[in-house]
Amino acid sequence: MEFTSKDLGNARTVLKIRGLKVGLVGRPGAAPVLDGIDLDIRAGETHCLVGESGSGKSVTSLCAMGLLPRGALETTGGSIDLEGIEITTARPARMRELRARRIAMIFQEPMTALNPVLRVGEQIEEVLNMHTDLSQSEARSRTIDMMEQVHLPDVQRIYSAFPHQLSGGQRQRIMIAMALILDPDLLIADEPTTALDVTTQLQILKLIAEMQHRHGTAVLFITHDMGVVAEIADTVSVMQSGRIVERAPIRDLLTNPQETYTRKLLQAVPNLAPRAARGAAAAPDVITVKALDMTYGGGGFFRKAAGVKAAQDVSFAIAPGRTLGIVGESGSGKSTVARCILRLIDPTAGQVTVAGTEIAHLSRRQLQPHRKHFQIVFQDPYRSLNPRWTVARSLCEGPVNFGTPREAAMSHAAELMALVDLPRDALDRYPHQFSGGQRQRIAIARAVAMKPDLLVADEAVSALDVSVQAQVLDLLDDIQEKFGVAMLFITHDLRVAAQICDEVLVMQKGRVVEQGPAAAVLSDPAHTYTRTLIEAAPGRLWDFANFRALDHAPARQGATA
Amino acid sequence: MFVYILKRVLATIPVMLIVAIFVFLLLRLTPGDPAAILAGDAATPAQLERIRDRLGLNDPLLTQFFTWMGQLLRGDLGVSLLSNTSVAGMLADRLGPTINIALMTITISVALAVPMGVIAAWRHRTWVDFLVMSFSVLGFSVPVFVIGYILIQIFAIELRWVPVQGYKSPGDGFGAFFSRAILPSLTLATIYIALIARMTRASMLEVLGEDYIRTARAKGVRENVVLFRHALRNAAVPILTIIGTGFALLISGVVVTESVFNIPGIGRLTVDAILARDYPVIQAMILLTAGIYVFVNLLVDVSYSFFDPRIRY
Amino acid sequence: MTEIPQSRHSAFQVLTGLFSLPAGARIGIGPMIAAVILVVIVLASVLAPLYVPYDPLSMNAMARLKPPSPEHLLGTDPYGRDTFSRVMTGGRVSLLIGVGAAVVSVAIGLAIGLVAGFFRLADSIIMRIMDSLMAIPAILLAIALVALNGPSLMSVIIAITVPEVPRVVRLVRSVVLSAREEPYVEAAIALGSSMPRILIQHLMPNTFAPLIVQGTYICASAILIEAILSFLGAGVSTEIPTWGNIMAEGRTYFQIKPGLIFWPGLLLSLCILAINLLGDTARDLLDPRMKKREG
Amino acid sequence: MLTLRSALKQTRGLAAALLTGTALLAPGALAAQDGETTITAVMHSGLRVLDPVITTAHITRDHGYMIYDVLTAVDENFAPQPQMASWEMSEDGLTYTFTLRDGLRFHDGAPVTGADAVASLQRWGKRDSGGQLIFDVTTSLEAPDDKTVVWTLSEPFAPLLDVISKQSAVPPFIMPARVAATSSDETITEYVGSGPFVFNEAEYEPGVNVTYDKFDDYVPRDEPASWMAGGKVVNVDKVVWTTMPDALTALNALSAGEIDYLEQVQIDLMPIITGNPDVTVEKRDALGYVTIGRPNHLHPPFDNKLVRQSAMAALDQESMLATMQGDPEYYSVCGAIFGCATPLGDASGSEDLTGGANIEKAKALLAEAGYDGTPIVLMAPTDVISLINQPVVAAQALREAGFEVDMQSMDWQSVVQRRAQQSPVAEGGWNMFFTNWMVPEVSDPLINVMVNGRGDDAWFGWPTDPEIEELRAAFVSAENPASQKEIAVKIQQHVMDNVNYIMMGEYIIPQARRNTIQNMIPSPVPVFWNMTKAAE
Repeated sequence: MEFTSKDLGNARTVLKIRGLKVGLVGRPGAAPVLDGIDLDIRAGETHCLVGESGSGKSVTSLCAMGLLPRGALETTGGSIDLEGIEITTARPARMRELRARRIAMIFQEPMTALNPVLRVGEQIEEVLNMHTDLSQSEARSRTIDMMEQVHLPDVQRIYSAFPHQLSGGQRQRIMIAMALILDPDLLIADEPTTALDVTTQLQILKLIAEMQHRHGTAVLFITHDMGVVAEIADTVSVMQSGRIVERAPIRDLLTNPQETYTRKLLQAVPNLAPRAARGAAAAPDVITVKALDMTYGGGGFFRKAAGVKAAQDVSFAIAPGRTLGIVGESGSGKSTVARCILRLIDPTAGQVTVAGTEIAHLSRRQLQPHRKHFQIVFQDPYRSLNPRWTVARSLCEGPVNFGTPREAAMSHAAELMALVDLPRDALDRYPHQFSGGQRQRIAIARAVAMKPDLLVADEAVSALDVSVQAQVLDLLDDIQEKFGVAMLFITHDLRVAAQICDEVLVMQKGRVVEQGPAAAVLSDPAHTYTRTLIEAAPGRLWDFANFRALDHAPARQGATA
Repeated sequence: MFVYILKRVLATIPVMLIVAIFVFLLLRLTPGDPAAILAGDAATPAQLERIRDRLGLNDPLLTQFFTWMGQLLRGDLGVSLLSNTSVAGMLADRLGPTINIALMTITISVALAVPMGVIAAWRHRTWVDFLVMSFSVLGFSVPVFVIGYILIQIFAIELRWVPVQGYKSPGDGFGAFFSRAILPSLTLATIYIALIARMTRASMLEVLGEDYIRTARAKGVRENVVLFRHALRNAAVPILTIIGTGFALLISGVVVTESVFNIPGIGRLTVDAILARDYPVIQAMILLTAGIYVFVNLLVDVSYSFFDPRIRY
Repeated sequence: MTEIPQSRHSAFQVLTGLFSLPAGARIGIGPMIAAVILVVIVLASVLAPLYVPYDPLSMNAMARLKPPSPEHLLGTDPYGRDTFSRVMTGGRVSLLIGVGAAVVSVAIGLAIGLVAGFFRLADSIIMRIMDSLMAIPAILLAIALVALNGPSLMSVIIAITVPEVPRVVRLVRSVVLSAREEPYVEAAIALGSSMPRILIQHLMPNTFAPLIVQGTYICASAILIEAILSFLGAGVSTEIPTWGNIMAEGRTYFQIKPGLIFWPGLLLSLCILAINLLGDTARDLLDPRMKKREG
Repeated sequence: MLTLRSALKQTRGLAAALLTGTALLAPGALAAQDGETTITAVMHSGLRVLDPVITTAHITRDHGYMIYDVLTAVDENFAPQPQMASWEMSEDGLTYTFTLRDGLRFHDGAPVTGADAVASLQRWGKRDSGGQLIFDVTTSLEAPDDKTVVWTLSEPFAPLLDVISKQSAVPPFIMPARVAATSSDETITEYVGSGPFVFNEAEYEPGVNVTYDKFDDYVPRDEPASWMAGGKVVNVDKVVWTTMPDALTALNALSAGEIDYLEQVQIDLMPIITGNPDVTVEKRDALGYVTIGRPNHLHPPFDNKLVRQSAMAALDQESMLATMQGDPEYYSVCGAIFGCATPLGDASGSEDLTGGANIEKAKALLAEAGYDGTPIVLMAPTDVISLINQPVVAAQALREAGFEVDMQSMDWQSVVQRRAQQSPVAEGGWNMFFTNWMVPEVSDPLINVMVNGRGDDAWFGWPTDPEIEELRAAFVSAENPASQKEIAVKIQQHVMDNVNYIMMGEYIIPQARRNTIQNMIPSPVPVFWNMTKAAE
């Protein structure tokens, strides 16, 4: 793995943060949100700020922009020096001048970060209108020029498009154009690629690097993804609970982390090396899917957009105790397959046989008794539990539906708490009293309570921090071992798939492009698309957990950002 | 877009039909006899019976209903039982004042309430916010006729800035119209302002928490541009919706205001007609107001796409 | 279809949400005062028969329109009835109308709304009828209904309820429609819960918070509409004093005996103000989004 | 309120200075300056029915006097006087010959002919109760030429001239024959008269505004105007009647000079304008109105005379009138069913009503009648100001006497509908309601519908009272005023004993005018001739 190797020895320091403290407004007693942050960013440097959610990465960046949410957070100490200008005490009007001109920012979710009711060209141009005296036509030509620099196609058309008419990658390019049009000294990128597919992510990372190279911009890059860090960082600062616990050049950090927290963080990062495949089970397959088709628009309980072929001719089978991963980018149809199997939507054609029963076309009433054979764990742990129900009630719902007496269900629920490593008294609490990872454990317990033959995990770890993600993956592994349940694991993250799947099925635009044993597919992909996916996976050449490069790099070498 | 509008217009047909049936039944089940009203105090039962016959009130309900529907389909609203004048003519006379006052009310309300709501949201949890919200809640809490009396007392009787009552159409000179229309419009606007300001504030609060507002600020955009260019347009849909549904409130307010300020509009016409059981007039009026309500809300729905390009039909 | 991690709540939104919104304890002084005012008014109204000095119906033609005096705290009305006794007693009926209209419209609206939100077929028919009811101007409908049934307490409540029901139905229906897209509802389907069970146990509780809020608004507006109906001569009989008909009877005396409008108006406005304020507070507190963020 | 007022007064000067730019908006400046005199009058009710024959509504009658003329009219002494026509009566009292005066023209320019008069009288005769009695004895009514009408009777009808000259209920207005040919059950659709004003159809808004232009070709009589008789000289160009649903608004408008004339002022509200030097509040005529309670004679308990007597004993005119009117200046206790100031008026037998409530007597009568506590349904209108108070006061008095009272509130039109129901109380019937009449409408036994005792054909309440019918027949054939009066007194005594209805007293509703309005004729009907308007 090659890291960036810029020589920053003589570069000037663009941003100097010293002893920065941020606290909650009106609650002086509460723990500070930022507790003495020191940070230096030099011209041309890419400084990565990593840490798990809630560690204070975003607050640091907002603070530098002078954009702390008013009435909620306030700077309580320290300084932020932008080449001689003190930001913490700057007046609002002064701050407005600095923004975009000297210091610019791009955000995680380009859909919500762009104003949906204004044309994107106008939104870029607005920066010029606010900060320069350019005439209408000059501003426009400069905007068009900038849009071309970020490699947007068909610039004239896109200029007058609205954000919802563009793809995620295009939107992020607009954001970048907007941020860089006045050639600022410092660009703050707050998780700019997290919301994007891996292939798009790769392009955007390349673009930022290109722009940085061209303009000599300093970049403060905030991310939780160590893979991305490995690809782009010059320097890395690791944050935990409002402090920077470790700072080092990238190679030093990855090969020789000093702090326990950093080590823990790195060890949790999955890599693309597939797990050792488990022995094939002798028992008959738990689920067989044959020629499954799903076309939206033909009605169904939950209606979606009309006439879209979301899944075509999908076939697979899973044996007890084994895991099949479906991987693909957004819109590939992987969730549709999961929902069809669960009969949350009705497949248009094909067969789904679970535990010996063909269920694809049963009526709701006929289906009901078979529901206990297959269960699902959803992506968003904040929405998958009824916020008004205690954990116990959520856990007992399924078994009680199938005739288990309430007492028996309750005692089973208590056992499940132990299984998912939560205290017993968690049963009497409500979902909002738990963290995201804990909620996901509860959701898993709820599914397991049904003693299903098949467990579908639909992006079940995607919303979790990497350390929590690792724990939940371990839990799923345990459960599979204990109960011999078959698992269908839906994910967009090849690294996660590599960690947990015995077999992998790659989907693109509703079609299966490749399927087979995980080791085979991930190490020696047959299909171009699979290869593209693998190559786009950030940090794929580094074995984070072992602080070294992978010795058997999957797929072909090359194409590093 | 065109197809959408066409569909929406077609969808109003069953709605209006249900309104028609409902109103018709309600009236025919209501005690009250237009014949008795027409004949006056000294009429004998035989005279009443003859008048009822002539007015068709003795026909079976179904016959009366289909007669009425048939007339409606031919565009004939019928003739007032009492004054013997055509209902269409009465509407033509009476619609103008109500529409003009309503338009003025909406103009005043939007012009005042939207900035109020925007500023309250911008200065969330400050005294400005508190003032705006207090006014909004207060606007809901005082009966509209009391507001009318108070405004008359202050502006017409004590200060003598405007006449106490009456109506002049804008055709008689804008000054004459304005001086008479301003108090009723303000009276009506109180509750409307409260409603819109409240919704603007809520909607703006939501929008101001959105990422693109932060983006705009990160671009160094001035606060007023952030509020009115970036935020308000995004907040527009719920505001428009409340303007549309609030129209029902406006119609209710009109009934009272027209009495207090002696404006010859459709509100008074309807109340008078209900009290006199002048069936053709009541039927036409309720259909008309329902139709206006449906139309206004159709306009509102169609205007969404003007404010929000994501909404396409 | 969100397959993208963390897309629903960006770090920024979570942050602002976490810190700027009130945790349960931060109710503020306004709603406290409102609650106290409301409790005092409700108690004073309910207990009115125990302490008012006169029968609110007892007339005395020789003591008409008297100014306030120790004998008649707020003076007398055009029938020589004691205004203080009438205003305090009138609160009972006004509040009864408010609460009655709120409870009835919420109950009916909830039932119809659940059905509409759940059964597609019934939905389109129900919603057309609701659209029609909404399109008929409420006050005109109320006048007509009161003319139909005579101006009894019951018909005033019905008259106020009928136009409110469609609003409640729409609210319930929209909550049901959006709530049934929630993953926890899908999870319940996967767990084999029957549709009626999902409807009652998972979906219906989602409607409670907005309904409580809506109920307070209906209550407030019902009290107000009753006053307007009285003004138009279609209110409750004068034998049953309400704030509305006391004001309506006193309206012509606005310039010479403002007390006849002022006192019932003050209590009515205070009451509606308090109910609205508590409704707003309830909305803030019960909003599930905020509840989630307490954790 | 006081502090608000003074604060406002202080700001007024400042505000005026600030608002010089908006001075154009001031109401005074908005008044018409085009030299036409227009009187803007707020009437007691909106004009909706334009046919003065088909309805007895006062506003329609008032409208009738504006645009139509009558053959003969009554003067302030209740004496018939020639108006369009003079008359001669044959010796035997069986033939009346009317001769139209010269110069009579309809608004469309056509001369008024005998044929028009005959057609108009015939249509009127089908609607008016007095007219029906005359036509019962009419042999022929003809117009031998353009100027003459001959009315031949089969037997003498002494009050004929009184009936056709009466100013209220339905006066026989003269219309063109083609209009009068309209069936008496249908409203006319052409509004052409020969009266002093022309109906301005273009500016007519039913229930809101009605405009009358001066009829330039009208030839008034030479005599000075007196009540409905005499010369109707029009001194203004235009009269606009408007309706104001809100009494307070109307007063404020008069105060501010936005209107010239207010037909009825609520007594309680008089303090608002009495201090205004530009406004005069006055009684238009001395007769005023009566208010009455009518029991339903068909159903228990009021089918029992003793119960009716008990109710009468329980009721007290003074407290009811005081509640209605407040100021004793504007009401008078009066037990005479034909009115206290009318030629036939006599108050004998009315002590129970005028002397205050006699609750003991009421209780005794109720006990004697064996009243079983059946609740009496008292209809209480909520939307007609002059009728709101009576049921409320009555309910309290009746309860004191031991009646169970079920006071049912409803709008006036519901009362109108329900009082026509003869069914038992439980099936939508009723026991009692109150209404008001102008005194001239009750001033003799032919005009007063409540003394009709013909059972189902009688007025609502339907008393079957052969005794009173005999008295009424005697009244028609009475030879001279003295014997008429004698019979009238008998009817009075009978009504007081039998309680056909309960006379609750007389009251007067004052009118108010800007002082620019002068030379109004005192009259029960508000008339707009003779009136002048000076510049402010």
